[in-house]
Amino acid sequence: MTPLDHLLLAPVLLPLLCGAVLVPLTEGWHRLKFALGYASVLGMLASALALAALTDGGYWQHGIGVYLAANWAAPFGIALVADRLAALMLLLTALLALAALHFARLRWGRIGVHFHSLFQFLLMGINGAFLTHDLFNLFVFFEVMLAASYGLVLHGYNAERLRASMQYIAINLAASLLFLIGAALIYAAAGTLNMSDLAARMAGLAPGARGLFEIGATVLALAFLIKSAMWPLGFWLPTTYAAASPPVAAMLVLMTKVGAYAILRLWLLLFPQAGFGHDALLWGGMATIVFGAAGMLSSDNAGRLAGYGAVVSSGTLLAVIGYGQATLVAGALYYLAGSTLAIAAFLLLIELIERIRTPHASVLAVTLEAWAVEDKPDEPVGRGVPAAMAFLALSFAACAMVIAGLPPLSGFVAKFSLFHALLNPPQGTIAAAGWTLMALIIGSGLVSVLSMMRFGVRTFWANSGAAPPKLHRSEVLPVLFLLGLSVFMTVEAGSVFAWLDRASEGIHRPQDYIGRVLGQPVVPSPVPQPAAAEAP
Amino acid sequence: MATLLELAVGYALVCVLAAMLLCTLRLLAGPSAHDRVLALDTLWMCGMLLSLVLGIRYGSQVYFEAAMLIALLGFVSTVALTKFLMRGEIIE
Amino acid sequence: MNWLGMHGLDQAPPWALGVAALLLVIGASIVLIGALGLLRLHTFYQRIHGPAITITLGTGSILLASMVVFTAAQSRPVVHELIIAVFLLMTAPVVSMLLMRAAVYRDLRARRLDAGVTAGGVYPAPPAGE
Amino acid sequence: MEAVIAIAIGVVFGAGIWLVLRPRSFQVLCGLMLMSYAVNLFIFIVGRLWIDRPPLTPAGSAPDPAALADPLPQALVLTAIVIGFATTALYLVVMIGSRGLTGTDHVDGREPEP
Amino acid sequence: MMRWLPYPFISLGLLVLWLLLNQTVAPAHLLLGAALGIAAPLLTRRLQPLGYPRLRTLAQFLALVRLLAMASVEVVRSCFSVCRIILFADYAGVNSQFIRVPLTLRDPHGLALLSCLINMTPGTVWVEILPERYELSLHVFDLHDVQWWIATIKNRYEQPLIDIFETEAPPHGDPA
Amino acid sequence: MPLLPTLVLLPFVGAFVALCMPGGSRTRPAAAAAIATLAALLLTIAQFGRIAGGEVLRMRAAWLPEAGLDLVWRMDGLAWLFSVIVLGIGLLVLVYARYYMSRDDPLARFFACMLAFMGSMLGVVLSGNLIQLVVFWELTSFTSFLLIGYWQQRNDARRGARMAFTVTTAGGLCLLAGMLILGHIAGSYELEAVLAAASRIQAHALYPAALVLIALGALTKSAQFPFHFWLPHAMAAPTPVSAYLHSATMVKAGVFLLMRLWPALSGTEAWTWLIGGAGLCTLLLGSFYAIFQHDMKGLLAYSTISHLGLITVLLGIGTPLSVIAAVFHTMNHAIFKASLFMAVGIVDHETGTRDMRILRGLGKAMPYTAALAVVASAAMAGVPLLNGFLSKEMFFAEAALVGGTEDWSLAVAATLMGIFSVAYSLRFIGVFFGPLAQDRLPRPAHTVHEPPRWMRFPVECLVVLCIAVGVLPQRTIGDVLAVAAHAVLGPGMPEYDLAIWHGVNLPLLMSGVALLGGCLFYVFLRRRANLRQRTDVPLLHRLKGAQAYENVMQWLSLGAAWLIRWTATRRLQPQFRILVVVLVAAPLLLARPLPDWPRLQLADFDPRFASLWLIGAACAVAAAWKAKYHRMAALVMVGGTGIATSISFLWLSAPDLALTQLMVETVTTVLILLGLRWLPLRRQPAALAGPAPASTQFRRGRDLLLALAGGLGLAALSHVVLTRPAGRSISDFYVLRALPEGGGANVVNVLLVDFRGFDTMGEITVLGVVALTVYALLRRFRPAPESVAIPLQQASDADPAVGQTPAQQAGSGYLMIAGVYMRALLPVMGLVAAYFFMRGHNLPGGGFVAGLIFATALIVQYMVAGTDWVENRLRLRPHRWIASGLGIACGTGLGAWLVGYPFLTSHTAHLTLPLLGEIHVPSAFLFDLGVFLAVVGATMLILVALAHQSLRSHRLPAGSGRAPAPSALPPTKEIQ
Repeated sequence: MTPLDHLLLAPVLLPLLCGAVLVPLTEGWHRLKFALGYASVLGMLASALALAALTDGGYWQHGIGVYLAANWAAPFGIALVADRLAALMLLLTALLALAALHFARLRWGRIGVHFHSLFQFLLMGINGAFLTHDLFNLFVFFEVMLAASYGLVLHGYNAERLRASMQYIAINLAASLLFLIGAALIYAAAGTLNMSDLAARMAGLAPGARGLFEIGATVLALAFLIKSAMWPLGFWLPTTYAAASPPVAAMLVLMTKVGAYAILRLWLLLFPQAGFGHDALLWGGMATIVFGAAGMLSSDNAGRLAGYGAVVSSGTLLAVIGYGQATLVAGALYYLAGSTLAIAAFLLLIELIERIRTPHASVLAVTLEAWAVEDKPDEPVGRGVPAAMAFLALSFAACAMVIAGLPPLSGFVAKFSLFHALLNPPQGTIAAAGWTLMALIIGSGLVSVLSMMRFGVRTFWANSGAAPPKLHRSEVLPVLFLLGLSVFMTVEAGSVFAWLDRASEGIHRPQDYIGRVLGQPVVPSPVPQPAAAEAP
Repeated sequence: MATLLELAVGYALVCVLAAMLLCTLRLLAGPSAHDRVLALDTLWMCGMLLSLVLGIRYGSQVYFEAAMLIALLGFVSTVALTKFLMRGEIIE
Repeated sequence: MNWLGMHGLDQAPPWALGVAALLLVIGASIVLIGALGLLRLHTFYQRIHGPAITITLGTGSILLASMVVFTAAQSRPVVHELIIAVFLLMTAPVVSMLLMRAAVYRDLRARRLDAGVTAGGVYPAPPAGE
Repeated sequence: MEAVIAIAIGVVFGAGIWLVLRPRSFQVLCGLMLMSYAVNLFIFIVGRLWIDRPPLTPAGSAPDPAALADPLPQALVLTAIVIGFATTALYLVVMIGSRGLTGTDHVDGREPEP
Repeated sequence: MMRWLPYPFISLGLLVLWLLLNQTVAPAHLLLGAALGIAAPLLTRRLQPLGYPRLRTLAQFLALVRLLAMASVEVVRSCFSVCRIILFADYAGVNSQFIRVPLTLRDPHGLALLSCLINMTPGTVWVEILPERYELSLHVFDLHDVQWWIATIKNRYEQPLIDIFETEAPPHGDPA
Repeated sequence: MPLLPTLVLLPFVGAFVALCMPGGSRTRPAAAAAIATLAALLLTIAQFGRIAGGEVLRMRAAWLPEAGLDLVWRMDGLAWLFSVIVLGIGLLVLVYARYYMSRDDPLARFFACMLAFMGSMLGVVLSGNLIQLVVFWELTSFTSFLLIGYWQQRNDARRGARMAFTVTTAGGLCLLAGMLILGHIAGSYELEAVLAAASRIQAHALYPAALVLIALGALTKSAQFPFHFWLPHAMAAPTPVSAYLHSATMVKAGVFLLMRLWPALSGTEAWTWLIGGAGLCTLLLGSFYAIFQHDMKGLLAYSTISHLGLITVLLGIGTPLSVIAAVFHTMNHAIFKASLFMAVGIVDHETGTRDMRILRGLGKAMPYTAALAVVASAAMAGVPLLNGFLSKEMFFAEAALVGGTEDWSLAVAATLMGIFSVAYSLRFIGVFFGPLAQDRLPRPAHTVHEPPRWMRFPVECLVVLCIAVGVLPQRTIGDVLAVAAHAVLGPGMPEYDLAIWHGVNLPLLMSGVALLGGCLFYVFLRRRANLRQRTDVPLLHRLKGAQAYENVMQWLSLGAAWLIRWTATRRLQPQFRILVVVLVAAPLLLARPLPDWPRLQLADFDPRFASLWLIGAACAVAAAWKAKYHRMAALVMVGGTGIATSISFLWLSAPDLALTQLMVETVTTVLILLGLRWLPLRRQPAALAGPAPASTQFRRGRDLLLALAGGLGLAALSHVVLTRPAGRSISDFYVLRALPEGGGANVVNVLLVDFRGFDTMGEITVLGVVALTVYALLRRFRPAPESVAIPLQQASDADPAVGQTPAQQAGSGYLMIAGVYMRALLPVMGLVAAYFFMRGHNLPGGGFVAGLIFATALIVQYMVAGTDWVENRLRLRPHRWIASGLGIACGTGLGAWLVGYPFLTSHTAHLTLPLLGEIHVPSAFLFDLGVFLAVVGATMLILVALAHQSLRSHRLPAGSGRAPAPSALPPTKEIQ
C-alpha cells in the first residue's frame, strides 16, 4: 500500500467530507459553499485524471488498482477497484460535475437549501458506484446517489417537479427493492458478494445454483435497466428530465449511464462467454431506440426532447452491449462519453434557450408550419443576430449534431466507430441483428435531426418577438466547456480511441480482475496481534 | 420438573400466540380506530411476552433486550396514534 | 428432552422449576383471557379492561417465571426483568389513560352514544347538531 | 418453517404489489413499506433459518461457523432496513408536498380524466 | 453537593438501572453508571418543569411501600375478578360505567402515581381529571356501588398519596 | 504548410474573420471573404501544372487509425476542376453579393456562412477518404441550411431550409451507410483503394445495397427525381446563394460523387437503370416543369434540375465518352446557370419582383444586363456557338448512340428535353422584351435601371466565358476537360473532339429539331395554353413533391405520437404494472429452469411460527384492503406486519435486526402520523358504495392477478432458496475472525462497523441526504388549502381541551399526568440508548439502534409539550449532528491512514487503568459514535421539520377563517 493507492478513495471521500462540512452552513454562506464544492470537484477531477494516468501506466499490474477498505482481504471486505473504464467514468463525472456546478453558481445553487451538500453526496454516490467491486456496496452507493438525486430533482420546488419526482422516486424505490432481491439471490446461489469472487465461483456452480444465479442476475439487471431507462421500464425518464433544474438534469444524464456501466462491468465479469441475456438486452435496446426516436419526434418541449435523446443514447448503448461483440465496446464507451456530454450541454442550454422562447411566438410558429401557411414574404433583409442569440443557436446546433450523430463532432465519430465495428466482426459474418441495429442507429439519427431542427427553427428563426436573453458568463462557460470537450474528443479521436481500446481489452479479461482483486494482499500488522482478545 | 417446565413453556407460547391472534382479529375487525390502536398496543405487549417466553425456552438473554425495548418504547407509537386520534396532530 | 441441560437447568432445584412452570401457566392463561376479553367484550370501554390484566398479572407472572428460571439456571440472582416491570409501570398508565380519553371524546364528537360513553352520566350526550 | 416463511413473504409481497398498483399515494407508500418488509425477510432467509443461533461468538472457545446463523445477510438486512426507513420518510414528505401543491393525492399529481 | 448532585435518588435509580442492565458490579460500570446517573438528570433538567419527585422523610418512604404492597394485592384480586367476568359472565349484565371521584390531591407526581395504581388495577381505567370541579373521571368495568368506589379511592389511595407528596410544599414549580 | 488542408482551411479562416468584422459594413466582411477565396483560387490554379502532368497531390494525417480512418487530402484532375469551379464562381458570387445584399443586412453572418459552405464543398471535393467525404458532405448540407434560411423571419425561407436539410441529410446518412458498406467490401475507406477494387466490389453480394445507398445520397443532393422538390423551395434563399449553391456547387456534389465513384460502381446493369433512370425522369420532368414557372428563380431551379438530370443520365449511360460529356456539361452548366441566377438577382434587385407575369420590357431599362441574360439563356437553350451547345451536342450523340438502331427512346427523350429547354429559355428572356409594365411593378418604373458596375461584373465574366468556350472550346478548356476526365477514366480515355462543327449528323439534326420545336412549342403555349396565367403545370400537376414531403413529415409526427401514445405512459400505475409483469416474466424467459424444484415440505411445519405469520399476513392483506379510505387503519395494520417481522427476526436468531426493526417501526409510525395530518380526509363516496363498474372490476382483477403472480414468484424463490443446502459462503470467515481480529463478539455489528464499514458509511450518508432533502422540501412546503386549518379533532365542541396550547396541555391539561411519566422517561431512555450503544460491539445493539432510541426519547418530549416549549429549552441543531456524525465516521476511517493502514481499518486500544482494569476501546467504537450522531441528527431533522409544519396553522392570525390561502401562511420555523 503506497500513498498513491489511497488515491482510489479520493473520489468517494472528497465529496463525502465536503458534503458533510457544507451541511451546517446556512444560506448566508453560499459563496463559501460554492467555493468548497468547487474545490472538491476540482479535487475529484485531479484524482480522476491521476487515476486515468495510473491505470494506463504500469503502476498497477494489468492497470487495475485495488483498494481493500478496512484492510480485509478481497472477498471478505469491500474492495474498490479502479481500471481504465472506472477512471473514464470518474473523469466523465468530474467533468460534468464541474460544468453543472459552475452553471449552478449564479442561480440554482442559491435557491433552496442544501443544494451543494446534496450535489456532493450525489457525486459521492456516482463515484462509489463506479469504483466499488462489491455487489451490495454497489447497492449502497446507488442509494446514496438516488437519495441525493431525489433531493436534487425536487430542488426548486414547484408542482411539475413534485409530480415528476413522485414518479421518479416511486419507480426507483421499486428498483431498489429489485436490486436487493437480485443481490440476495446471487448471494444465495454463490455465497459471496465480491464481483471477482463471483466470477471465480461461476464455473463451479451446481445447476440449481446456476439457475438461481441467473434469476438473480435477471432481477438485478432489471434494476439497472430501470435506471438506464430501457423500454418499457424507462417512462419516468423524459418526465423527470423535463422537470428537473438544468444542472441537476445534466447530472441525471450521467446517472442513466451508471446502469449501463453496471451491466457492462458485471456481465463481462460474470458471463464472459455465455452471454447470458444478451439477446434480451439487444432487442430491448433496439426497442428503446425506436421508442426514444418516436419520443423525440413527438415532443414539443425541450426538456422532453433531451430526455428522449437520452433514451435513444441509452438504448443504443444497451443494444450495443447486448450485441456482445468485444470490438464494439470501445466505440460504445466513446459514444457513452460523447452523448453524455452533449445531452448534458443541451440540458444546460435549455434553460438559457427558454429565456428567449416566448410562448406566444412559438405557438404561432407551430400553427404556421402545421398548415404550411405561406405568409407574405417580408423584406428580403437579414436580421442582425445578437451575440447571445448566436451563441445559443450555435451551441444548440453543436449539441444537435452530437446527439444526432451528424459530422463532424464526436457523435459522428462514435457512430462511425460503432458501424465500423459492426461491419467488421471478428467472426466474419454480420448477423441480421447487426444490420437492424445499424439501420436503427442511422434512422434514430435522422429522427433526431428532424426533431432538433424543428425545435431549433421554431426557437431561433420563427420566434420573431424574441428579445436577446441576458446570459451570464457562469452560464455560458459550462456549455462551452462541455462542447469544447466534444470537440476535443473529435479532434483527438485517435488517441482517445487508443485509450478506450486498451480499456475495452482490459475489461474483457476477467481473469486479470480475479487475479488482481483476490490476490491483493492486506497490509500486515506491524506488531504481532495479541492473542485472541477475550470477549467481555 | 424439567418436563413440566417444558410443557409450561410450550403452553405459554401457544397461549401468547393465540392471544396475538385474537388481538389481530380485533385489529382487523375494528370497528373504531381506537379499537385498532388498543389492539395494536396489546399486540406489542404480547410480542414482548412472546420474546420473554422465547427467552425462557432457549435460555438466552438475547431475547430480553427486545422485550425491554418494547416495554420502554412500544408505547411511543401508541401514544402517537392516540394523540392523533385526539388532536389530529401529534406534535403541536 | 435435553434442552434444559443445555442451559444448565438440570442443576437447578426442582421446586424452582415447578414454581416457574406454574407462573408461566398462570401468566399465559391470563394473557389469553385478556386477549379474549379484548375480542369478545361489547364496547370499547369494556374491551380496554381486557389487556389491563395482560399487562399487570400476565406480564408479572411471566417476568417472575423468567427471573426464577434464569436465577436457577445461572445460580446467581438474575433480577433485571425488574426493569421491564418498572418500564411497564411507567408506560402502561399513559397508554390506557390517553386511549380512554381519546375514545371518549371521539365518541362524543361523532355522537356515537350507543358505544357506552354515556354510561354513568359523567359524559352527558352533547346537544344534537353542531 | 421454511414453507411458512416462504408463503408469508409471498403474501406480504403480493399485498405490497397490489397496493403499489393503486392510484393513491398513501396506498403506494403502504405498498412500498410492505414490499420492503418482504424483501428484507427475503434477504434474511438467504442465510437460511436458524433458531436460537444468533451470530454472537462465544468468548474463550473458537466459534463454529456451522453452529451460528449466517451473519452476512443480517448485516445486509440491517443496512436495507435503514435505507428503507429513509426512503419511506422521503416518499412520505414528497407525498404530502405533492398533495399540497397539486391538490390531489393521486400518484400522478393530477386526477385522471374520467 | 447539591449543585453537582441535585437529584440523588434519581441518580441512584439510574445507577441501579445501569447496573441491572449490564448485570454487573464491575468498577468500570459503577463509575460509568454513576457518571451517567448524575449527568442524565442534569442534562435534561431544562425539560423537567416539575423537577423530579423527592421523598423527604423515612415515614413517607414507608407509607409509599405500604401503599404499593396494598395495591399489589388489590391488583391480583381484581385481576382474577376481571378474568372471571370475561370468562364466565354474561356480558349484557356487566355494568360498565364512568364515575366521578372528587379529588383533593394536587401534586402532579402524586396524581401520576395514583393514575398508575388505578390503571394497573384491572377493572378501572383513569380517563381524565374533569377540569371544572377537579373531579377524576374513572371508568369501572363492573360497577356495583358508586359510593364504595369513591370511598375506596379516596381513603385507600388518595390519602396516603397526600401524606406522601403534599405534607410539604411541592419542591419545585407550580403544578398549575 | 501542407497545401491541401490549407486550401480547405482558408475559407473557414475567412469565415471566422468575416464573422468577427464589425457590423454595419458590407465591404469589410465581403473583402475578407473575397481575399480568402482569391488566395485559395490562386493557390489552386497554380497547381494546374502539376495536375496536368498527371500528378495526384496527396496529404495524409492520422485521425482514427484503429478504424482505418485517416484524414486524406487528394487532388487529381477532377478535384482540381471542381475546386476551381467552387472557388472561381464563389469569388464572383461574393463580389456580386456585396452589391446585391441590402445595405441594412448585417452581412458578416452571410459571408461567414458562404465561406463555411465553400470550405465544406472544397472538403468534399478534396477528400481522399470516403468517410471524410461524408463528413464534409453533411457539412455542406448544414451550411446550405443556414444559407437558405438566411432570411429567417420569412416562412418560406424556413420551410425551404428545412426541406433541403431534411432531404439532403437523409441522403447523407444513406450515403454514410453506403460508404461504410463500400469500405467494408473494399477493406478500406481510402478512395484509391476503393477505386482499385472495382471488380471485387461489383461482384460482392452487398454491391446492390451499397449502390442504392450511395445513389440515394447523390440523387438527393443533386435534386434528382423523386427528390427534386427541395430545390425550387430552396429558392427562398438570397439570390447569391442560389447562384452559388443551387446552380454551381452544392447540387453538383451529387454528380461529383457519381463521377468520383464511377470507376468503382459503374458499368453494371443496376447502375445504368438506377442512375440513368433517375436522370432521365428528372431531365424530362425538370425541363417540362420549368416552362410553367412564373418565378424566374423557380424556372431556373427546374432548369437546374433538368440539367443535373442530363449529367446524371450521361453518367448512367456509362460509356467513357458520356463521362467526358458529363464533366464538360457540369462546367458549362455552372458557368451559364450562375450567370443567369445573378441576372435574375439584378432584375429582382432593381424591380423588386421576379414574377414573369408582371415583368415586361426590361431590356429598355437595363439593356446591358438584358444582353448578358439573353446570351446566357441562349447557352442554356443550347444555341450554337455557346458553351451549352457543345455539351448538349455530346449528350445527343450519346443518347442516340446508346439505343443503337432499334431503341430510339432515349434519343427522343433527349430531343424532347431540348425542345422544352428552348421553350423555357424563351420564356425567361421574355421579360426583357415588349413594353414595360409600369403599373404592376412594386417599385416605380423610373427607378429601374442598370445595377452598379461591379454587381454586373461577375455576370459579364461568366458570359464571356460562355462565349469563349462556345467558340474556342479546345483552346479554352480542352486541357482542363482532359485532365478532369482522365482522373475519372484513367487510362481508358477515349478519343474525342471538342469542335464546334462535326459535320451534319444526327446530333446536329436533333439540335435543330429542338431549337425549332422549342420555338414553336413556346409560341403554341403562349397563344393556346394561356401560359402566362396558368397556375398549375399541365398533365403533371398532381405530382407535388413538396406536398408529399410535407405529408411524410406529418405522417412521421403523427406516427411517432401514435407510437408514444401506445407504447408509453406518463402515469405511474401502468409503469408499475409493466414492472411487475417484467419482473415475473423476465426470469421465467431468460434464466435456465431450476432442475431441482423442491416439493413443498410440511414436515417441519411449526404451527406456532405459522400462527405468527398468519397474523402478519392477515395484517398485510387487510392493510391492502383498507389503505384507500382508512389510512390510519392501514397504518396500524402495517404496524401489525411489522410486529410479525420483528418477532420473526428475533425468533430466527437475528436479535440485532429485531431491535432495529422495532425502533424503525416506532419511528416510522410517528413519521407517518406526522405526515397524515397533511393528507385531507378521504371518505368513501356514497356513489361508490355499490358494485364497482366493469372497468374498475377488470382493473382490480388484473392487478390482483399481478399481485398474485408477484407474490407467488417471490414465495417460490424463497422456498427454493430455503430448501437448497447451504453452499460454501464467505460468512464463515466473519464468524471466525470477528472476535480475534475484529474485536467484537457480535458478528453482525463487527460486519457493520469493520468488515463492511464502507456500507455503513454509505448508509448513514443516505440517511443524512434524505434528512436534508426532507428539510429542504418542507421549508417550502405549501399545504393543501383544506388541511391548513387546525384539524377537525381540535375544533370540536365536545372536548374541553381543544383550545389549550400544547404547553397548557402538558402543564395542567389532559397531558399533565401522562407528561409526568413521559418526562421522567427521558433520562431513562437516554440511559438505555447509552446501554445499547456501549454493548453493540459484543451484543445486539449498536450506534444505529441507540440513535433511534435517543431520537425517540426526544420526540416523546415534543409530543408532550409541543414544539415551541421544547425548542425554547433545547437547541438541537440537527444539522450539526449529521455533519459531525459523518465527519467522525469518516475521520475514524481516515485515522487508519496515520498508522499506514487502509481507510476504515479498525484498531483496538487496550488500556489498563488503575482500579478499572483493562478496557478495550476499539476504533470501531468511534465509528459507531459517528453512526449514532448521524442517525440522531437525521431522524430528528426529519421529524422536527415535519412537526414544524403544524406550528404554522397555529400561528395564523385569529379569526382569519378556516382555510386561508396557502400563500398567506407564515413561513416554517427555522430549525436550530
